[in-house]
Amino acid sequence: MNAAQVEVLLQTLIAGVLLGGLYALIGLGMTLIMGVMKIINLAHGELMMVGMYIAYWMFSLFGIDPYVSVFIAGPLLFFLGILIQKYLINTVLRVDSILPENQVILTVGVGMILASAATIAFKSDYRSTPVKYGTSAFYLSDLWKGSPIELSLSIPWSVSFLFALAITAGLWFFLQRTDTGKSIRATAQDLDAALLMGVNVQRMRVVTFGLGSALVGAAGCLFIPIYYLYPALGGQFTLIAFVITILGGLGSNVGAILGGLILGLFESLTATYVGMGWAPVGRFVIFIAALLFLPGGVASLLRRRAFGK
Amino acid sequence: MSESLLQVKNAYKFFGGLAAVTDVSFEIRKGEILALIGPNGAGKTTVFNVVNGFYKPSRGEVWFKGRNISGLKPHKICRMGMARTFQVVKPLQRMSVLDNVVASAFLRAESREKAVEIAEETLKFTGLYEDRDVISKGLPLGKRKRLEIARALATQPELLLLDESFAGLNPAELDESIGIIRRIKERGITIFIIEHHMKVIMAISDRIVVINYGQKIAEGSPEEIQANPAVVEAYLGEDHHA
Amino acid sequence: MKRSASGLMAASAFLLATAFGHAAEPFNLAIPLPLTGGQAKFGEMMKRSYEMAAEEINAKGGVKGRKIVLSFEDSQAKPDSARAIVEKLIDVKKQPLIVGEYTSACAKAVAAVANERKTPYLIVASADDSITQQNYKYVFRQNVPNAYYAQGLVSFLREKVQPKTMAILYESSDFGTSGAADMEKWAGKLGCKVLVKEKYEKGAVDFKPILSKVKQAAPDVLFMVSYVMDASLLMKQIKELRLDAKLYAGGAAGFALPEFVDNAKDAAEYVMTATLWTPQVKYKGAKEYADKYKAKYGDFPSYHGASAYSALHVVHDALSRAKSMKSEDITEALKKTKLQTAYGPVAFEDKDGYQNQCFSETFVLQVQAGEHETVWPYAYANKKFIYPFPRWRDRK
Amino acid sequence: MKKPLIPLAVLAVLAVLPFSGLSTYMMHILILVLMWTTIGMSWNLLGGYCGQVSFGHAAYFGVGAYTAGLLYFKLQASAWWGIPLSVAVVSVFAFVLGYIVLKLRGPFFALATLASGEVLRITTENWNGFTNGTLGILIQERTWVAKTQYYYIILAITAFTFLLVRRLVASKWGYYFVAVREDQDAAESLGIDTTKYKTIALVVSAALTGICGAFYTNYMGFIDPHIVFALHDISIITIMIVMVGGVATQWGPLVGAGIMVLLAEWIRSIPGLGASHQAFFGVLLVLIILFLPNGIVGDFRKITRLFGRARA
Repeated sequence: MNAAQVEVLLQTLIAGVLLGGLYALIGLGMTLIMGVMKIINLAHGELMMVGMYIAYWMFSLFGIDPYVSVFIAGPLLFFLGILIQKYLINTVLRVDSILPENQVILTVGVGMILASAATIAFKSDYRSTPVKYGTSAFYLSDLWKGSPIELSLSIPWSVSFLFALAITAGLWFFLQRTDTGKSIRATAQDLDAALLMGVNVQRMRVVTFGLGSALVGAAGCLFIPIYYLYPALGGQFTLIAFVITILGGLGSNVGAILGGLILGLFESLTATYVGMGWAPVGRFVIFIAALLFLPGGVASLLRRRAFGK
Repeated sequence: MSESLLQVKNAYKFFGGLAAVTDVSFEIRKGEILALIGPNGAGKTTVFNVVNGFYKPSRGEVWFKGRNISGLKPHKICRMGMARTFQVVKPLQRMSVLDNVVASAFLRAESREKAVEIAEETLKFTGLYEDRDVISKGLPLGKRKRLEIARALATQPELLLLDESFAGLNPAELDESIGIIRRIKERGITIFIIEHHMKVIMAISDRIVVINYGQKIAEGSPEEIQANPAVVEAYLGEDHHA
Repeated sequence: MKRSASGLMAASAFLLATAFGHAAEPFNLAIPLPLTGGQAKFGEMMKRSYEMAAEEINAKGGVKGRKIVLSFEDSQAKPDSARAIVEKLIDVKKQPLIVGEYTSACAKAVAAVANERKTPYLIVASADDSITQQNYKYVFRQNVPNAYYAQGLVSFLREKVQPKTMAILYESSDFGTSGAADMEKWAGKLGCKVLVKEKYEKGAVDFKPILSKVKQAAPDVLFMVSYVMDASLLMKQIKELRLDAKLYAGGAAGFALPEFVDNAKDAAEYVMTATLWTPQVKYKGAKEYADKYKAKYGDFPSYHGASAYSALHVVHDALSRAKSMKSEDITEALKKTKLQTAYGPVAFEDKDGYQNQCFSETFVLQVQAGEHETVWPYAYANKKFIYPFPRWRDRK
Repeated sequence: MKKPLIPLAVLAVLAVLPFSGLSTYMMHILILVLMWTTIGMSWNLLGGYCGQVSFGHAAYFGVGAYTAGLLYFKLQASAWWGIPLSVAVVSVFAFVLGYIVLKLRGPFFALATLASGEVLRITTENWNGFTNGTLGILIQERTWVAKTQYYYIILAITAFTFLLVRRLVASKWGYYFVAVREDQDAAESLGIDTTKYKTIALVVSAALTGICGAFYTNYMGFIDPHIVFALHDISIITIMIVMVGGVATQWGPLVGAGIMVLLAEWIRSIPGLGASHQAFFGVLLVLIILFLPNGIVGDFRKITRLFGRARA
């Protein structure tokens, strides 16, 4: 391996890790919702789009940095999620129907409404927040003049990555240490037991959906400095979120982080060494492989090891 | 002593690293009613699942009609002549009572007509014929439990596994169900039953196997079991914890 | 003074037309377009342009005294919806000609129906080469086919850059695939070696892995066929990686839209792109159209809009010359079109295996100081091209 | 086999429709309705009766469509041969895929099927040498200009599917499918080989969907990976058709397809609605699911009751 090849490999790994961190945050909301409620939310990407629009308008109208908007979009999406869960999804879950999946179609409908509401309100223009630091990066050659290779580390990507880690840590703390968090975990693990323990399951579901929405809204804010925005953008991120959820293990936020990182690295390595056109194939192949061979996701591996001790 | 229909030989079942069933052995003889009892969480249903093929034993073997069936799928075992009911009743909710039983009668029927015939006969036998057109979701618990038995019977088994078919029944229903079990036995069908209801157990079973913490602690006739100190201890222990 | 005079004339023409009463029954023209979904951006731009053209035509008295009344049908970029719309227009609305659509997939569906039903169909901005290679008698295309998009760019490469090596990145769509294939052929003719040729799924988040591979290959030219936001992401990440090539070139589409510069900002500087039309091009009416559009909607339109705008003028011209409002006569009139439009001279030829295809000049734009400037061919250039340009680390 | 009169009557009405002077536009819409009805009915067999909710029927539709397309493109044969051939190709394909995904249950099965559709789309896009990649396949000349022939072909396919599903559902297989849907463990312990019957349901369902794909190629004359392997426009629309019409009902898919195609087309062409027709349609969808969770046919009693009350 010569220096140039090392450079390509290292740069690919850096890209994979950063991408993985962002993917993880998208997956985090999904894994929470799927873990607690066992429902498939196909409006996930659309919720992210709403979060991105909030960040976009905050930036364009008031010059508020998208990273600050995390604290604006998060709460707003929380309330949107609560409304959706309380007045739509719960209503459908309550009725007895042959297939429980009509709930999924409901979320498709919600997604359609959100996307076309955005089209009506904001036109289908492509938008982005041209922040000053948009393309700034640290360069290895700036730090070490004689470096034989050149590596770059994007500043907004790194900041988004750190934010993603911080949000995950916050969520972990919330789920482990607070009463509401514990109730949510109980609901996720065993619905009947949670009911017996006197957990208000209905309320936990509403809170969970709100929380999941807030997380993906926050992910939207972290994405917009490095990506872009238009009304129909949701779909592809919903799919990515699924992959991460399954890869990481339903309901596990550590799993979501690992799942995101694995996916990010996998996609980057495929792009460099196989071909970028094949990266999405790889994405779904590991998805199906995880479903089949690792039903509990990466999280189950962790748990097994913990058990072994 | 009549010949043996089913043998469980040193069966183990592990989940993760935990043993749910440890070194359990017993046999069921043709024509008898064998009861499996034990405190909550003792591993009774796991034993059932090992016997009927939902779980492959981690170690040990299960023999049915002279053949090693460990690792066979439940539907194959059922075809060999073993049927079961579930503790949590699982009727085909949105089907009528008759259709429920027809679905399982198809196992031994070539045509639909034959299946319906078997099903109707079974419904009469279990006293559900009047309710044949009711959607099973709407049945009261007692009848749903009986529907479970009817479905299992319609597969024309030699060995019938009943998982708590008496739980939650009122006294009248209880008597009716005991009657049905006796009549099943009269038909020459061997019965393996999990039950909590001591009165029922003592009334109907020929022999009893007791397990606790996944291990067999006693085996014998109802009288022997009642007198066994280990059994009393196990049940008392449960009371203490409850 | 002049403006008000022409306005007066237009108004009187309109009055005349209405005064002679019965002729004023409007000419209804419904246009299929993607107005929702991922392609809606282009549908919208074209819709606005059609509307602007209709306004002008009506102000001058419409078609044979009849006002053109436009309506738009959303095909959602779905071929079966596009077909449904066109079946309706032909069969129910008895519309004698079809204009519109954007994606090649939809244009193919519409073209097949139109030709079967002997109804002329004017394609405005669908690039796939094969559409006008089917011996369709009734299908006309105003934009050049994909194979010609980069003609102007190739002549620039030949005369000014003479690259030895090239890398090609393209999106996985029919447009991207055939654009990349055509450029590969051109590169062979230029004696230029293609070191990397890779496609990507539209909407990708991270191009850095593939870009670092390109960086390692160090090609003279990096040619990219992308939609607008992929284009700006690509350039942003190229800047971030300090991937230095002698030339960054886009194959029309995304790179030619003003949004590309708006979003990529300084990373877009010096990037060149092929295009079918530019706001500065010295065609009569081009600047007026571009300025009017910008005044109304805030940004310059790309060639998609200009083509749509001019297409309606072509339709107007053909309808005015047609012996009747019957499809056959309109087809005949379209076939004889010789019109100077804001999009350039329009005439439909049978040439090089294409039928009813309009061949026009293509251009090269370069982003200079945050604006798209026409730099090639010389005859149309409004700014001199900047080449070579500074490496990333030497830029501010 | 009760009341075979109704299906015959419906068939008769559908058969004479082309003689009622319908515009080719309406014929096109009707052809789409019938095609979607067929896809819906075949999905219903797997999803509605057998309870395996597939989010990837685009995979089978696309493989069918490409079977026909590649026959024409690679072998210069008539794409119509794709209809019989797609049955074989799609069956084999579904059998293999089923082996992989049918081990999964509930949402996991749903997600695996969803992914399988996407994998096929991207593979088709990338496999240029075989599939012509993103350029798709264009059939130069469609067999007929008029709609009538296409209409009767798809009507025959629909009638065949209707009959087949009806027969299957009333047979032992039908009982077994429903048993699997209601409880796989119970079904297994009653002697039902659940894997086998799930595979049967999947293969039959996939093959019927594949026929529709082959028909689509012939009828539309152009396919590309984005169109025939579309997640939203094929897989999800299929589910919506059945859910809106009525899961596990005979007539649900027809009613659902009628609504999803006709009503969507009607809403889309309301003048002045512009781009908001999608929002409008989304709201409608949400309302149907909220108030008629078992679909229009499934909750028909509820509808009549509502209207009855209004009258009283």
